[in-house]
Amino acid sequence: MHEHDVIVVGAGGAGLRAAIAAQEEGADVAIVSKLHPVRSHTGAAEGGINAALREGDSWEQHAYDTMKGSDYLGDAPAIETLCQDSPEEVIQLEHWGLAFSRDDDGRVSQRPFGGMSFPRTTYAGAETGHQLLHTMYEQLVKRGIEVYDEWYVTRLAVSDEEDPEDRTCHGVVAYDIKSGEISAFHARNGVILATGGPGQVFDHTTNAVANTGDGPAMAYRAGVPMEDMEFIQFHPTTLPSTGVLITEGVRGEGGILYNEDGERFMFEYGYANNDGELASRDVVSRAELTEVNEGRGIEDEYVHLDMRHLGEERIIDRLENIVHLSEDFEGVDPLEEPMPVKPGQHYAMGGIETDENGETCISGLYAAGECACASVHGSNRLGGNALPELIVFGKRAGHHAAGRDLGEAKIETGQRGEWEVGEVETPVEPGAVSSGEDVVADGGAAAGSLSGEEYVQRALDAERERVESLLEKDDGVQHAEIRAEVQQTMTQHVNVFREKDGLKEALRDIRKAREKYEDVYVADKSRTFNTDLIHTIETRNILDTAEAITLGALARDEFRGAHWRKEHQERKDDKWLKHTLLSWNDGEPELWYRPVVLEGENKTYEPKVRSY
Amino acid sequence: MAEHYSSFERGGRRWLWQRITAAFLVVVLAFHFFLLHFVHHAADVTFQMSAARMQQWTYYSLMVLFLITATFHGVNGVYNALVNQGIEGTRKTAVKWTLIAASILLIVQGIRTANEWAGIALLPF
Amino acid sequence: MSTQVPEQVEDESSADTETSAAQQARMEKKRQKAEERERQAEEAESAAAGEDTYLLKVFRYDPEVAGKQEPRFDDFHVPYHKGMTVLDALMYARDHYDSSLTFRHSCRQAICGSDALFVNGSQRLGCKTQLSDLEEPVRIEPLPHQEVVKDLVVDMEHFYDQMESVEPYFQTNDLPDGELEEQRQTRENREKIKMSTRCIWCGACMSSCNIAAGDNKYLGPAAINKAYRFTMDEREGEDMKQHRMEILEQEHGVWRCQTQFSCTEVCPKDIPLTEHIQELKREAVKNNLKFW
Amino acid sequence: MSQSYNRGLIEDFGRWKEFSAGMWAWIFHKFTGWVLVGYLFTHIAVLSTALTGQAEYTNTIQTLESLLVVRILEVGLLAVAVFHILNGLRLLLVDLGVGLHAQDKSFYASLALTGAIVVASVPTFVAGVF
Ligand SMILES: Cc1cc2nc3c(=O)[nH]c(=O)nc-3n(C[C@H](O)[C@H](O)[C@H](O)COP(=O)(O)OP(=O)(O)OC[C@H]3O[C@@H](n4cnc5c(N)ncnc54)[C@H](O)[C@@H]3O)c2cc1C
Ligand code: HEM
Ligand code: SF4
Ligand code: F3S
Ligand code: FES
Repeated sequence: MHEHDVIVVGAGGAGLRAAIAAQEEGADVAIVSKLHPVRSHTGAAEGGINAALREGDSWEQHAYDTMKGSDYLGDAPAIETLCQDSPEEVIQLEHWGLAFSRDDDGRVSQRPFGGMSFPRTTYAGAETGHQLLHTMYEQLVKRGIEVYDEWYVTRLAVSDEEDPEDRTCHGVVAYDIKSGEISAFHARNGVILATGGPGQVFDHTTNAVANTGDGPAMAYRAGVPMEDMEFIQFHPTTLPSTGVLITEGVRGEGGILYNEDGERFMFEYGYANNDGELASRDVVSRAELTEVNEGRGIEDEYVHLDMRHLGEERIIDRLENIVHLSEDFEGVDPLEEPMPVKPGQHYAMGGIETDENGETCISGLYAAGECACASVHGSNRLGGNALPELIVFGKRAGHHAAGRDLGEAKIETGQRGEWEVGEVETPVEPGAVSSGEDVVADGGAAAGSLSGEEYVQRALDAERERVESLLEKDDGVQHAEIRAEVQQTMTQHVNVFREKDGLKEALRDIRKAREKYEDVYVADKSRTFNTDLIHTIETRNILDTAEAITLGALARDEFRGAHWRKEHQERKDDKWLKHTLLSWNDGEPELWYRPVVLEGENKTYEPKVRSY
Repeated sequence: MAEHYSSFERGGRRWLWQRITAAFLVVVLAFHFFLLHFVHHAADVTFQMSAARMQQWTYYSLMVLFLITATFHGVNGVYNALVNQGIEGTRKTAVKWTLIAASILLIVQGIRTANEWAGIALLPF
Repeated sequence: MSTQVPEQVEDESSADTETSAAQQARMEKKRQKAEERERQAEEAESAAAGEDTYLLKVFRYDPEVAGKQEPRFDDFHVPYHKGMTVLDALMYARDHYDSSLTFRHSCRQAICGSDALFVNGSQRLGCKTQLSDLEEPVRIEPLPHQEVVKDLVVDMEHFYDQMESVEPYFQTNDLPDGELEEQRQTRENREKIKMSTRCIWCGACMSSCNIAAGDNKYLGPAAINKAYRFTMDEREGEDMKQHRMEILEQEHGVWRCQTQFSCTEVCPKDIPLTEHIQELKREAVKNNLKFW
Repeated sequence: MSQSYNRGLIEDFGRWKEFSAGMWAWIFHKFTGWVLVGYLFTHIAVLSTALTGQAEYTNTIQTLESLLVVRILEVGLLAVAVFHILNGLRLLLVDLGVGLHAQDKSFYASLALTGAIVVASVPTFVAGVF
């Protein structure tokens, strides 16, 4: 059994920052990650990182913009923490050597970004995330922090009290991908989940193949609620075959969207008054899908983004990397032909419920980064706000887990404080198909009475059994089939457009997929680098995450931020200024709500119409 | 972690000398080839002609320098190539000293020959 | 824009009903076309070597599986679609024909650096290589010069060790005093190190370099480039630069490079590796001249 | 535990068809360099016959020069030397950071030029041996 004070699961921006912080605080920390740190998807972020650094800007303004962008579903304490801490964190990154783009006076450059009232997006060319990830990994090397890379965390070792709020997390169980060995990691102080986004729930996403929602699913099954899962951001211009993102910059420079008939549909069909291609992400995404659904898409799949009229010179000057992206990933030379684009899943606003210190309702269990939901993004994330979230909350979680006192959190977690029971009518039973397997505890008299190591050992035994049984089976269904079915139904019904019947259909499909999963088997029996096994376990996490997203989407009968409902075309502040939460409840998902915290440090945010 | 293979010997000096000798050799080798294959045909070479050239001190010193640089350049090149191939430890030391010995022999032998032509009896062997 | 624009939504739904007749005819046509396409796809799949499939020859090895202990090549016929990359093809083969086919991949957009492979004789990222640019059959092997763990997965430990041996982290003694004050860096200097910061640790360059293959101690192009990134960063200061040069000047540092250029040719991020290495050699010579 | 498979070097050199320009240049330069060192040693050995006596020297040289093989070998030597010189110049430029982007072209140019020079000088070299 490996033993450390703090175990960080995941080595993206959030995980790395958390580990550094925990070490700063004197803890013996280790990172366990299924990918080598520099392979994490944080590297894909291009745009930049928001922080109020300059004269004329202030954290208050940043907080105001973020709250407005969230469509008043973000929690003020979390948003204010983000905006107060990000300047210091961005400067810290600079001091660690991050190669930010520079102004003439040698200071870091900042540029304007959608939804921001001040140009406060600090960036490093079109590769901010890459630079951030590598800079932080360099600091890890410098500090000699231990990394178990290519170790896949499969289960949390959590005690088994009746109420999740009474439970404690003692460690994790992980599978060494290279050797096939299953080991336990005992965490004396705490476990921090930083597993990133769940993009693979959809079949078309800008997220990496490794982004399978492992963290939220594991925490969910251990008793932590998933929060606001229905809020998924879609990006309107991604390449159809890979999901590679084509920046808004193309439309900003004057790129035009055409349908199959060569119509400039943004205007012809009046999708966005006079904004045309420059309308916001969600509006353009919906317009594109409407075109496709009404038969005006190309190959029934995508539309064209044309920039040829800008002229080669201007394109090469301003958008050169787009030319390469399109050629390399889609085989289309945008100087010769229009680029095919369609909306793709991009970011999950929801996730593991945490407070502004990164702690969940289970003591000793933390989450930070895209997998977490301290609720800074509410129903819609503004560009450039995810990267600061990683470092601000990663750091706080790291400090807190290592024992620093960050003061009482203002945000409640778990079923404590103010909350209400929710209800949603589902066509099929959601949750576990067979009871038993997914239950955290045996319950009974022994509840909560084992030592930390014993809980970890128990989780280890359970995991060994699960893996053995997966490998023993000789036939049945393969994960690829189940995964594809879930991804397709999600993309069809829980995408940009959501309507009641479709969402129900998705729940039915997910249920069917869950039943199939009972029969899943792993064809590859090798212990060495068995990705077949890993993907099979991931698929289970995809199922739980997909279901949570769909349940939230079905429950929320309003149109807020990224969540569009056909039958409900307005934001309903009187009813819905609250977070959707789902508790696994040992296999029987329970829906409940908690009011949004709009009281900030010095002021209360009043919901306004979100218009730019 | 941050540990790197250290070495007492830095390659930079030999690297630079390899380039300097190369630059020198370009000129001299071209001259040498030209002189002995095009101006005079190798087939017509006789002791007297060689001797006549060697008796000019400029030619003599150029040739000695040519010999030394070429030997350094060639032998150092061979050594580098072997190190690149990954020889290490005792084998590397052995190769190094063998090469050095061979070079000295070659240079001594070369100078003796040149002296013979030039009629110099400087060296006592 | 606003998220709540009722009029516009009405537009959308009215468009829905108004054009329904034409719409339906159109959708019908689409459906037919789609069916046609589907049929074609199926045909393509069954006709193993049909025109629209690509033949992949993939290296297979598994130390534990009886039939794979002796390395072999497996053939996969993968239906082609426009824009398909080598990685897409591998994923297709894995998901449809053999789930034990093993390779690393994650981002699908040339940023995670996990899928450097040896494709038709050169080191490339699977996700950044269009099938249509390759000759058939497409031969896919694990990176040369590295030990194979399984199928296309190689052991990257040595590469990581080399990368981490050059003190790959920013070090400086004089940070600005003010808490919220950044260090200054000129645009020119940032421009100078820009390309070197783009490395994604894919290992393609190391694998392509003959010298690195023969001399396990050679730092290799990627690690040297990493060191270049810091050596040339003016924010670190002169003392640090000296220190970095010492690391680079060791026998197995920059001097081992024989300017073969393979590294530069294969680098998927277009980093001018040879140029950086050569610049460091000259820098080292300049440095040493002082002591002569 | 997992083990791994080491493919060794043989497989690498079996891939010669896939070598790039820079690699060929390196191989040729290495080869020509070694030939030149080899020649340097033999050359001095031959010349040292002068130490035994004038006649021996003249005699050795002229006998050698009357053999066709030696003449052909000399052409070979010229080719080797010329290529080594030209590519050596290319390498010197590369070391100075000049024209890195045309490194493959300059390699092909060295090859072509070597060929041309060698062909042009064949008459001079074989003159008189027939
Ligand atoms: C194309 C793209 C562009 C973006 N651009 C921007 C931008 O410009 N500005 C901005 O602010 N945001 C941007 N974002 C969003 C932002 O990049 C992400 O939200 C953020 O990087 C997520 O970081 P993370 O640390 O939470 O997770 P990741 O970087 O995804 O890291 C997850 C880590 O968890 C590990 N892991 C996962 N599951 C397990 C498991 N079961 N066991 C062990 N380890 C596990 C993985 O190995 C990985 O190391 C962008 C996102 C995308 C996809
Ligand atoms: C005439 C002009 C010459 C030039 C311009 C020249 C240039 C060079 C250069 C630049 C190198 C270094 C290659 C590297 O380190 O990457 C080299 C290597 C070498 N040279 Fe020369 N050289 C010349 C003549 C000679 C001669 C006359 C000899 C024979 C004695 C010779 C033998 C070698 C050898 C053996 C190597 C090492 C090859 C290897 O890497 O294995 N060179 N030459
Ligand atoms: S330098 Fe280029 S080829 Fe080498 S590891 Fe970095 S990105 Fe890959
Ligand atoms: S291939 Fe190797 S020899 Fe030098 S130029 Fe690149 S490191
Ligand atoms: S999959 Fe990430 S680099 Fe290719």
